[in-house]
Amino acid sequence: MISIMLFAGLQEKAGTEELKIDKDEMTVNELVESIRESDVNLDLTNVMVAVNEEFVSNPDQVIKSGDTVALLPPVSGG
Amino acid sequence: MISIMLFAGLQEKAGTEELKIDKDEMTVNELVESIRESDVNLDLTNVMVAVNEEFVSNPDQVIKSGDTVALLPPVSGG
Amino acid sequence: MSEFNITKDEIEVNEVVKTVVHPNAGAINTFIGTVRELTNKKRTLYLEYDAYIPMAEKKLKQIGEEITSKWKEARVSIVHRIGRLDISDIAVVIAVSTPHRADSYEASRYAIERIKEIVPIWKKEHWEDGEAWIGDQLETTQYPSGKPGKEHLND
Amino acid sequence: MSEFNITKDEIEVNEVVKTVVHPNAGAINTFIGTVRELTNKKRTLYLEYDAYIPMAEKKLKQIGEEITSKWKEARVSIVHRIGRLDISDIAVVIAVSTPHRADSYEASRYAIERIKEIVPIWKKEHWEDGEAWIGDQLETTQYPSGKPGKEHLND
Repeated sequence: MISIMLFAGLQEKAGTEELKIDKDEMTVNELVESIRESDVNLDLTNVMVAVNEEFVSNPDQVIKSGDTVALLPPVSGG
Repeated sequence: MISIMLFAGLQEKAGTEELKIDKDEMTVNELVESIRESDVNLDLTNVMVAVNEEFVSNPDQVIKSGDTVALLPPVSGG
Repeated sequence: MSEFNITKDEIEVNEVVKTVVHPNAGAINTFIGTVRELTNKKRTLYLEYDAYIPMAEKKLKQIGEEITSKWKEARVSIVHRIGRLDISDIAVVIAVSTPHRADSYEASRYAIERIKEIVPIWKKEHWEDGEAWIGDQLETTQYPSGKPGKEHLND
Repeated sequence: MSEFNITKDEIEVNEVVKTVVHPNAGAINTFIGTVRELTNKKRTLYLEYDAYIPMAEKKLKQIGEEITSKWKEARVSIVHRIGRLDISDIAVVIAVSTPHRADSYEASRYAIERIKEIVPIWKKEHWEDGEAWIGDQLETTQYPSGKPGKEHLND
């Protein structure tokens, strides 16, 4: 099971703080495609994926069950 | 009588906060010359004259008895 | 000692400044971000900040490390508040001390620019006629003008 | 409300910041000048500041006016302490608020540069082996090296 944290607009849109995908391993790209095809209907344009609190730029990076995964909309702090 | 306020190093060197010149009117240039020739022995290199709390750049500006006059060494605040 | 925190409480400027005071510092530059009422003539009622707290604190710390690698003698603290903030409330305080003043300005400016690039914190504007997560391209809310306008630029 | 003061008391950073808080300010840049212990490897024990107080306050106010003529929406306060100051004591606090951050940095930097040019305040360094009014070309004191060195540059 891979859990994906949601924040800000994504959290509001999805109506939940966390999505779960019933897999033990998948790439970042597969994760994004899986969410796009699911019924949560989130627009992931400009959304970054963070794995274990680091931005991931390589879509082929492998995520394993137990990793900390988050979807990050464009930031607007400061 | 024209009173001239001294600050910082000038005050320490002269051993007084104020010089007095027994005139009713003189130019800035005459003031500086008068101090140079007096026995207070102040080096006025880079010293600015302020009249009524403004720097004076014109050596011919006239100072009158009652004006607030000060000798200002190069500033070093901040 | 430096600190890099996300907090739900009011930020005390003095407390942040104290963490960077040092005998060899002659300059402390502090940047304070406050909630502005008007942006392009549009009136903000209040803001809400959300953050991915552990990652945000990690990224603030990273910015501190970037600064001390560029400005060797700098000391840096950054505290960002989240939750609901009213007009003039303090959202962020950056304090940078350096031996000489020019570096304190440059390093402080560097910090705020980096915060706006890499720290997972999000701002939601609440106006009289709507609300929106800024930086949000999702249009989860109705924008009065139909789509995000200039007020969504970070500045 | 803006303030432009010379004081013999400790400066409270928060109090100066408060004077420039405003609903249309999104950024407050604060510059704090502190007493640095080491300058070119020479150890300062303490400083003494002297000022021509009424003219110094007038010149601080003038700097505030210069800033608001360049940056229309800026609010500025400047407080400078005089008397004896120990290491890490605060000598000067500049606070500038503006709607957007870039202006707050620029206006704050402008203020400190102008202070060093036109405000009649003088600093006397006390070292283990001597003392000198900085900016003083008079050599009223013995400099260890025989004449003023680089430590007499304002920075």
